[in-house]
Amino acid sequence: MSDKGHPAPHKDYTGAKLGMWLFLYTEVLLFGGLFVLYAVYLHRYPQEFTTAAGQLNMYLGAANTVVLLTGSLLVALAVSAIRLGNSRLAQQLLWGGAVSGVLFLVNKYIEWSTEISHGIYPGSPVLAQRDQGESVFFGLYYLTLGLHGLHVLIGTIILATVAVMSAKGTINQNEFVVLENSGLYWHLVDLVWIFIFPLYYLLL
Amino acid sequence: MSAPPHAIVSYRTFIIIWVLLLLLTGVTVAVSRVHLGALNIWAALGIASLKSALVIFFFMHLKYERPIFKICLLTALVTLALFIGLTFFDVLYR
Amino acid sequence: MTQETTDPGSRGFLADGGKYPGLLGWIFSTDHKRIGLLYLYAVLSFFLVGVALGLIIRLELIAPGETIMSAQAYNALFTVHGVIMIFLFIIPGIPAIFGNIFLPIHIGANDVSFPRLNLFSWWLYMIAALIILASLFTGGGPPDTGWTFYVPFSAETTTNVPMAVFGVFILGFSSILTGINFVTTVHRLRAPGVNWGRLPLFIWSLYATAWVQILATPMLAITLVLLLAERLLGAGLFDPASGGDPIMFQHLFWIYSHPAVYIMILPGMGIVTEIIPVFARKPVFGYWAIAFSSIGIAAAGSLVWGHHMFVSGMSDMAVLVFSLLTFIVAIPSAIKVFNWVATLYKGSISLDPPMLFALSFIFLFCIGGLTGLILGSAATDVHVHDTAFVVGHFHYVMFGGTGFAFFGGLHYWLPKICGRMYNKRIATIAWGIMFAGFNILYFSMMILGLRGMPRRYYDYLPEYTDLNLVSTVGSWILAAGLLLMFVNLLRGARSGPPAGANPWGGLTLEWTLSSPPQAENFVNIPVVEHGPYDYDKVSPP
Amino acid sequence: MNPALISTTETVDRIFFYIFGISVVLLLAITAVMLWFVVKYHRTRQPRPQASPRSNLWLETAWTIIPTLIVLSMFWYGWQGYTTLRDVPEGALDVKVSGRKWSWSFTYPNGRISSILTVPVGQAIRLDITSEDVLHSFYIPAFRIKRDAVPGMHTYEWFVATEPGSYDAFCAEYCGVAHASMITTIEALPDKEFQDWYQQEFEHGEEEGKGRELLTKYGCTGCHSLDGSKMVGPTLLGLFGRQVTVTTDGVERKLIVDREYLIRAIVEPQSDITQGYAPMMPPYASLSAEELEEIVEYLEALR
Ligand code: HEA
Ligand code: HEA
Ligand code: HEC
Ligand code: CUA
Ligand SMILES: [Cu+2]
Repeated sequence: MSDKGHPAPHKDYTGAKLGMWLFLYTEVLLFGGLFVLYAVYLHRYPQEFTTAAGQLNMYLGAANTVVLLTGSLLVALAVSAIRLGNSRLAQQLLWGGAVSGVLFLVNKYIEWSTEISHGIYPGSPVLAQRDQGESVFFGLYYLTLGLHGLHVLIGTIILATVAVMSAKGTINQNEFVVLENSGLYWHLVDLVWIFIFPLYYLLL
Repeated sequence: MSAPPHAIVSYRTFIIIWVLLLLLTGVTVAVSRVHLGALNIWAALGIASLKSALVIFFFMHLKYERPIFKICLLTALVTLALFIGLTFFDVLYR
Repeated sequence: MTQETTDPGSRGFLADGGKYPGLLGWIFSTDHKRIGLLYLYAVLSFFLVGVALGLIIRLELIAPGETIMSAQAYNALFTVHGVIMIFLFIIPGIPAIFGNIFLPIHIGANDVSFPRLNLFSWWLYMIAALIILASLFTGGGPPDTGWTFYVPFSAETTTNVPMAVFGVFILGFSSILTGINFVTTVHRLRAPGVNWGRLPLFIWSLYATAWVQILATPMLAITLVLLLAERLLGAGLFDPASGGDPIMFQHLFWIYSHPAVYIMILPGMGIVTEIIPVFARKPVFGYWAIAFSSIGIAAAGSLVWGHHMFVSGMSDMAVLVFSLLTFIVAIPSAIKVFNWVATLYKGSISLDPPMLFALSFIFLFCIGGLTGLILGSAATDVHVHDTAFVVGHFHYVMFGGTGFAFFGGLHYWLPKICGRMYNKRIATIAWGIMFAGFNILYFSMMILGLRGMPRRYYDYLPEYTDLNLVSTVGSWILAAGLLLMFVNLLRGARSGPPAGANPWGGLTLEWTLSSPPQAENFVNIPVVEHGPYDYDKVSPP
Repeated sequence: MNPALISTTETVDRIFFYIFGISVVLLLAITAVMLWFVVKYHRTRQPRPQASPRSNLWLETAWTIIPTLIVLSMFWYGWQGYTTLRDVPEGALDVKVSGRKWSWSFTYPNGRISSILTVPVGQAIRLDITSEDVLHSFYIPAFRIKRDAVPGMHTYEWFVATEPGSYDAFCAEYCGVAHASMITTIEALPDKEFQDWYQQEFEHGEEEGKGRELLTKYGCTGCHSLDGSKMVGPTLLGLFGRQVTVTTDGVERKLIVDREYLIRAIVEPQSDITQGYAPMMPPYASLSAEELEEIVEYLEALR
């Protein structure tokens, strides 16, 4: 032990992962709150919700689903790659994952700017004219997707950081729990989207 | 004191899962275009749950983790389900 | 098994700042004991602020009419009092202070699983606390919504609600990180021999609490985000004019905030469960019943939030369900009470100050809990909801319960933390004064509530004058006792006689260490061979 | 008068007695046992503990099951009482209650509007409650009833006054500065007197005109006094022709109150904020032209 007595932080691989999973549960419940509201308001305004959902661009939503699923795949592959000792491949896969995040955000940007240009945003005068249920739908839509977008942004940054760490060798065949945990975070972002997509884009 | 990490998952498994996920995405879109009334939303949720199960068990390696991880996940999901469920005692009967 | 590697007069971890010198060695220390002490200082400071505000509230209520302040000032006062007491004192209180210091020691570990995360959560706590304090002096003035932040009022009042809400939001993360740390630590870092059946019951209660922190706190976070969206973006999700439902805000708020009351009480119950066997010299009665009732309270307690909303306009079906569930939660609490009392049976009881606090905890918590039953019953709650009766109820459980447990913990563990003993006689006197003052203060409020005096009233009808006066006098008595207690503890910590490694004759692992413990708790991770309460098998070190 | 009517007070009080009764017994029993143990097994008398079992399945099962039965009985009894509070008896008089910052107004079936709730003794009253702005809660301690007033929603409660007299009614849900003064009175009159009051209606209103009534209806008197005393808002007495200092778009200016100013102050109060007061008056843009005219006329005459 060091002279000043504090023990070096122990390397507890399972512990680190358990901690990450616990953190993911908090994320699940964070979005959970929004899904509670969604469920309640969908029950109250079924008609208005479908009308409103019909105005979203399903193709962009579907494209983003594919982008995120692919990103998830790349990151999952990266974990296996680093453990097989193929750090170069792992780095490439991680950058690929980060690119998928960027693509997603670009897509989102296009989507939102069209919607906002149509005057659809929380508290907008256009929405005030519409049925109450639609305004609630779009309120939830912007909050949920905004929060999710924020997570994508953070996830992208994390993936890039982890890619750099792998390049430097801080993350390697024996020390990969940081990569694995970052991957877990990225998959969570994907998971949330798996629910958002049908609930917001595919209501009929 | 590092515990032995779980087995390495093969690239092939991941790619198969990914293909399944894409297929299921196609299925949700297709199903949502068929009018089933209230069933639509449940179908969408069912497929989404299936997809997330694939992501959780394979991409996130839950399949290979110790039971405690699975118990914890179950706890979190049941909690969320109860939160929504109990809220509906108000919403449904108001 | 004693590990007194340092000589008795040594200041242990108190003198060992690790990498950094002086103050930096504290605020950048990842030593769980130092972080616990950082929390102690911070939490106690805010507690004193909150307590002072409580005293001013009572002063305003001493007589009807505007006594010492305007209505607006009063509204800000009880809001800030509530926010500080709930979010800055009682929720972080026991877990972040005693949990941080003793959880690793109790399970024979040298630190928590994520020491740096632990430090980070203290920093978050401080930043959030500063934001909350800043909200008092900036923007449109101190928030005036009550700690419950109900919409639509909180969405339209011009006071500085957003900043306070943002502060509370950050506090939520601090609390979540502590929870994650504790669950992981309990699962991963138990020393050899510390199986689940040898876990001190304090740790069981912290473990249950940590789960509630992890699973319920995000709900608070999202609720506050929604409130900010309501105010800053005009999202309209709770605004009836644009299709929202204000009652949904109450659901989301209480989904967190009711479980939060068990975040407050469970660690307090844990401390009491530690103290009683030590001073009765007896194994705790019904170990598993107490352990599982902690889990039971945490689980069932997450499902009763609707009892705050019986008159809110929620459906009658929901009233039925939530009332039933509320009564179910009372059962594990009752089990604990009976087990504590049974532990005393045939013991050898000494009434040292920690024990006095623990025993009075039982009495006060019973009053608080039993009045909770009045509140949980739908018909009676309609009458006393949002009256001084509720104020009485929650001060009994929070101050009489958690507060007294916290003070008991201070008296129990301060000799371990500082290595010095306070004056026990003065501590006993202070306890007596506080106990008397407390009951005068809050029992009067309960009667006022039964007679119909609503809460959050700065002015009241003349018929409520007498008991309000009594109550205010009670607050002065309580204040005197509290002052005496703190002065005594402070003097003891500074200049009391050395306490020795095991002043109370306890069997849990902290008593095997020197007082104060050294920076690295255990030179060799101990191998534990007996349970934490095996007074019938081994004698204390 | 319907003798079969069980009052809400009686119903709820019985449940109070039941729960309190059991609670007091339990509290005393627990405390007594605890004290007895402390005395009997105090270390001076009992230097070392005696052997005793660490758990006892029978005992522990008993003190799990018995409390369960007790609380279930409390729950059931409480729920029964609650259903009484929710089931409005036949033939109740329906009064609409509207809460706004910070006053109550009551609208009777015949259109009469009042700021005091006058009711006949012995007849059930059903209150149909809503709010114009934030949450309030209509609470009558004497009848043990309370229900939140929620904007955009109608809630209800009922009660019956068995004795003539006046009872207090409070606002129990925090609603801002004057929450504590959102108090009104229930006047319970014998049936005949009530009928007199109920019919006399418009005679009384004649000399003051409709303006006075509108001030009650729209809750102006919740914030403004008519007698010169200061409340949350400035008094309306002698307002017309007074010189006031107001802030308009951040600029302070002085002016003499005239018709035009009055109308603006009511319809868009945010535009000029009177010195010394907070900008909390809600805009009354939905007033009809006649109503506005009535109010302004009334204010002009109020000196
Ligand atoms: C430490 C915090 C704490 C704790 C532990 C509790 C514990 C309980 N509380 Fe309390 N409560 C609060 C803090 C707490 N509460 C706060 C802060 C508020 C107000 C919030 C606000 O509006 O600002 C509140 C409000 C509140 C309400 C809403 C009142 C209203 O606004 O209308 C209700 C209603 O059911 C309630 C019920 C209960 C119950 C049934 C318990 C139970 O857990 C109690 C269980 C304990 C016992 C039952 C006693 C011990 C057992 C025995 C003596 C054995 C014998 C017992 C039996 C046979 C049953 N509480
Ligand atoms: C843990 C929680 C906690 C604690 C400990 C307290 C402590 C006190 N509270 Fe608290 N209170 C709340 C939590 C708490 N409160 C909450 C959540 C609310 C609801 C807010 C809302 O409605 O939104 C509330 C509301 C509330 C009200 C109701 C306001 C209203 O509805 O109108 C009142 C009224 O009397 C009150 C009074 C007091 C008093 C007199 C104390 C006292 O205990 C204080 C007594 C002690 C002292 C005064 C000690 C003074 C000593 C010193 C200053 C010592 C100096 C020391 C050294 C130098 C070392 N509180
Ligand atoms: C929520 C409380 C509230 C209610 C209800 C309310 N007012 Fe006001 N009113 C105020 C306050 C506060 C002010 C002073 C600040 C301002 O000018 O906005 C004010 C100002 C005024 C003024 C200007 C007085 C001056 O000195 O310049 C008039 C006129 C007025 N109110 C009339 C009314 C009328 C008529 C109604 C009912 C239709 C009404 N108010 C309802 C709070 C209220
Ligand atoms: Cu209206 Cu309080
Ligand atoms: Cu509660």
